[in-house]
Amino acid sequence: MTSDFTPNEMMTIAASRALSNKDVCFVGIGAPSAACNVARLTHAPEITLIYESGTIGTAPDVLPLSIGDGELCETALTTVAVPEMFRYWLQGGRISIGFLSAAQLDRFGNINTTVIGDYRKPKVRLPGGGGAPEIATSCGQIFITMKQATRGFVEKLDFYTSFGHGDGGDHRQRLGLKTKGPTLLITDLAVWKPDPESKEFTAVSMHRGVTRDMVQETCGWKVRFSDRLEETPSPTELELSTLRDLQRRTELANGGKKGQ
Amino acid sequence: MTSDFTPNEMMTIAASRALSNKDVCFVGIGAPSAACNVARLTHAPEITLIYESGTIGTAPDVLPLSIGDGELCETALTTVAVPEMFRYWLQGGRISIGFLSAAQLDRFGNINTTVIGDYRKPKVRLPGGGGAPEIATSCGQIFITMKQATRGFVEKLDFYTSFGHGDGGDHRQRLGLKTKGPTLLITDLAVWKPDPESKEFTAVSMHRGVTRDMVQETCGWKVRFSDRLEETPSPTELELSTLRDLQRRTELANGGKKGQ
Amino acid sequence: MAKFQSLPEAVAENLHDGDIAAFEGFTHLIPHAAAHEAIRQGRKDLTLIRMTPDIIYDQMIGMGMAKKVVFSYAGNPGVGLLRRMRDAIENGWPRSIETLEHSHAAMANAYEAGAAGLPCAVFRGYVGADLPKVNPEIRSVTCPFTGEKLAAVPAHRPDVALIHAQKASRRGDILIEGIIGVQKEVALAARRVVVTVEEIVDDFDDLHPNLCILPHWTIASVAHVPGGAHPSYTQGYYARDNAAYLLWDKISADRALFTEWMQKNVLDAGPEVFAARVEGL
Amino acid sequence: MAKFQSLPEAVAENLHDGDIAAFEGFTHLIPHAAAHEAIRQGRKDLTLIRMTPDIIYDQMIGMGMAKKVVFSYAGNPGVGLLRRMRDAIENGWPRSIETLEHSHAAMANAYEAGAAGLPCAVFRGYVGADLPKVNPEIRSVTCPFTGEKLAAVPAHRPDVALIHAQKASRRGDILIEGIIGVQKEVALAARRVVVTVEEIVDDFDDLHPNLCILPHWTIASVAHVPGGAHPSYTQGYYARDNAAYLLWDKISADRALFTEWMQKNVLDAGPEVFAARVEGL
Repeated sequence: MTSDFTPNEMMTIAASRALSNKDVCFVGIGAPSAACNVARLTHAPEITLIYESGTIGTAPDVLPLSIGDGELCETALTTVAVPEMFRYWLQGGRISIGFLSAAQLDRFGNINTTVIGDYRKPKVRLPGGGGAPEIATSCGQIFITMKQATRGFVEKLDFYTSFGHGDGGDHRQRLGLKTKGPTLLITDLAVWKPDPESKEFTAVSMHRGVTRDMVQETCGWKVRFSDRLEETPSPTELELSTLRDLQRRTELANGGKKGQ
Repeated sequence: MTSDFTPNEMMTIAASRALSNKDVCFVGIGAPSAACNVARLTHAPEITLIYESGTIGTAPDVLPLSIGDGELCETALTTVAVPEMFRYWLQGGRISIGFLSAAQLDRFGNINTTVIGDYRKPKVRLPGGGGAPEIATSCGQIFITMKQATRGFVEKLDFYTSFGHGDGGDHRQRLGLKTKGPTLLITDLAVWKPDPESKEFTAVSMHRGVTRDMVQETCGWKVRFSDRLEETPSPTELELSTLRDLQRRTELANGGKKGQ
Repeated sequence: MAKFQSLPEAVAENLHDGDIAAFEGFTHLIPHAAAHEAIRQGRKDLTLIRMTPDIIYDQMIGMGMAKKVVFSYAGNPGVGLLRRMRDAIENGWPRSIETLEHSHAAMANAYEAGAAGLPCAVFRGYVGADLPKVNPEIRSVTCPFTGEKLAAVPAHRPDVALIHAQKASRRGDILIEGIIGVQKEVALAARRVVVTVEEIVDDFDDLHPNLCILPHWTIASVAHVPGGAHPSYTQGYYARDNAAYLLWDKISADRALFTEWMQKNVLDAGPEVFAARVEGL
Repeated sequence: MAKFQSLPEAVAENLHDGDIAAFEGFTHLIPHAAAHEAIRQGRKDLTLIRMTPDIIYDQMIGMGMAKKVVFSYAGNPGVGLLRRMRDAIENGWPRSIETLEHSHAAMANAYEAGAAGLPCAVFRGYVGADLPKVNPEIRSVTCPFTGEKLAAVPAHRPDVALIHAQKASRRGDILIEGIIGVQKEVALAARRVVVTVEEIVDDFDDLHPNLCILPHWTIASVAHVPGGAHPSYTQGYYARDNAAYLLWDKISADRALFTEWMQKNVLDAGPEVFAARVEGL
């Protein structure tokens, strides 16, 4: 254990721990990419990482800045066309874990990355869903990583970009979905899991130094805490050094010559 | 012109003449393959030959014995998966000419290669359609090569494996088809084209030495002859030597070492 | 997660009586060794899917292993008819078989839909053809934008796919080159995949990024069987044994000759004979 | 039948006012030079299709060329939002644009269906999502075997596709390597295809048989524009200019700065500037 880490580092490392050698992950840019690669470089060397650009089984030495960086293709087992990626690999049910993030998230793991305000007269036009609508329903399970803030953790979404547990309970099953949906939410403050029945996200562990008030103040709905609320194990030296080395290599690669 | 050629050679060479540099041909084994390659080696060096095994732009030095011979792949511009072949290239409308042959053919160019007798209690179970049902409807036009015999040139098919002009007239348009269907029938005795209105095959030229009686005796329906019935120009020295060289190379390749 | 096994182990573990099985390979890479192993193990009541049933299904049907055959072209490519399959259909010898017949386009699309996890394939097909009258699994959907009626067939989802390929890496990743046919699709459509390979190499690190590769976690079993496609061929290793295809036309024409040939060349042989069969090809 | 032309000629001949156009490339091989030429030629009322509108559509929208944008992810990849596209949507500057929004899966399937000559694409998508409520082109078909309701979207059939690739042969065949995205599909879905390439080589005779190649008879025009993907990248030639993507966030944040930058770097430039831009990358 080490005493010196940031909430962001804790979030990334907590996410990496949830991954195993047998997982096939659909990786997004940012925290998911860092988490997956930390897992690959520590306890899960056999994990399969897939980016939606078509790169299967990548092992990037530095974190990509886009989902289609050359590094991903160069280190991949194979690179397929994007229609094949979405048809055979995602829709085909071959991805065990998909990572998603959100502009707005509700207590049931539903996600909005499309628009703030009315769709036709938006206050803020966000990038949109990209791969998320089908990642949310086709992957075996969904992990969400996101920094807590009341702006993002909302009582009600402005737009359902991708479906989590809907209104909770058996809503997924009622829509014919056979995948598990969001099973893990990892923030800069806590680790959350859905209640087995209601599917409402419940804080199951808080990171070191975090209080219940801090979790509640950054969340727009009334937080449920687990009866057996734990402290998230802090990053180990290995986890932290692996993450930091990865980030340093990434910075060096990007600074080393113009723009790469 | 040369005086010494077989009916089969005339059939193949007459078919080759109907092809041009700008054609993209879906080639079958046997006479179509020989015709397409004679065209490529004489007047149409830029013709594109496609075999349903996925080989695009092949230029085989010897005639393949199957549609998936290694020679086709080795000389192709590119080789694609079979689902892509049927989806992007055939169904995508990129083939100008498809070659078909038949066990039974009727006057409207409908084809049976499935069964003689009842489908459920067949007298003879033939190989079936393979690519033909969709070749018949997706290619810009269809050329049919076939030796004449009353057993094959029938009044009524036992089974419609692939659709030609149906009952004739505008039957194709009524089914929503936008392609031309059979536009040419080349036999060992004659060249036939569909009547512009009725779509019934009409003999437009007979090969040298062939009589109307010979054409009628080998055909199970009452033959219509064009008012301007011509003699098919006999093979030129170049055409004949090209075909024979191709066949000699093919025999050598197959005899040269065991089974190749 | 690919296991490296002997072919008898791989087939015993993955192919069971009553399975829906697809032995694929489009002219190229036909898994003859795997089919012969299945014959030796005496599997029965199989539903056999394959675009071109070819010699391997003629043999399996002739040995009475098939309950049903799903196919699109039942010929001996470049030679003629499949005589054992015809004998089963026309005379019920050695048993009657059910057939479900498609076009190539339908079969290719059905594999594609299986790989894509869809319940059915949608394509423009069978217009004016009689097959929809005799195959109840050919139906249609209507395009909700244009109103065009399109053909629909159920996705192929075999219990097991058996294919032959050029190379496996030591991790069990599979490389398929040349005429790749429907190999990727049938593998991704199947619940279990058995692959025989010509060669096992350390890794695929220096390959072009866009080749046809099946990752090890899509494969159940890999068996090293050099020559395992004979008399079909493996691009880069050996050529098609056209003489064997011609010979099959004679062997398969006679029940007694067929039975004798199968005893000698399949039942009394093993996967190791294939390497010798491709010498000089 | 591919014509070799200068980029101004190729764009003038193939891209017209009011066209449905798709400039594609998934992070890799984005046809920046072709987009800049279209901007210089002042095309207008375009319907622009693209999975990730990216800098090129931000520029074209900011220059008032787009009537409608069909897309699935309107972000500056790895950086943030597309500020010119937002300004058009939120404030109608310099003109209001219509948007038709899909998911990536829908867009990829729509290109695939276009290449396959189908009127629509069928896939499992949009379950529980709100997009079908705001996009009337998201409909459904019912599987005639299982009863499952599947999503359907119209096939993309652009009037013209503009893509960038590594190599053309002297015949005009096109080689695309690495992250091939939807390049093949958009080319085969379009009525006309314009390709900019890094290099022209004699032939493709020594290539692996299974690479991503578009035959010359599928291509309308080929233009030799080294560096033509910058600040996107071309695998094997130059790396992605991430600094330029970051810089765009600043340039596009301000209408005046944007206008000035476009004048200097696009309107007053030509395709020949791209080669210098990728030096050292």
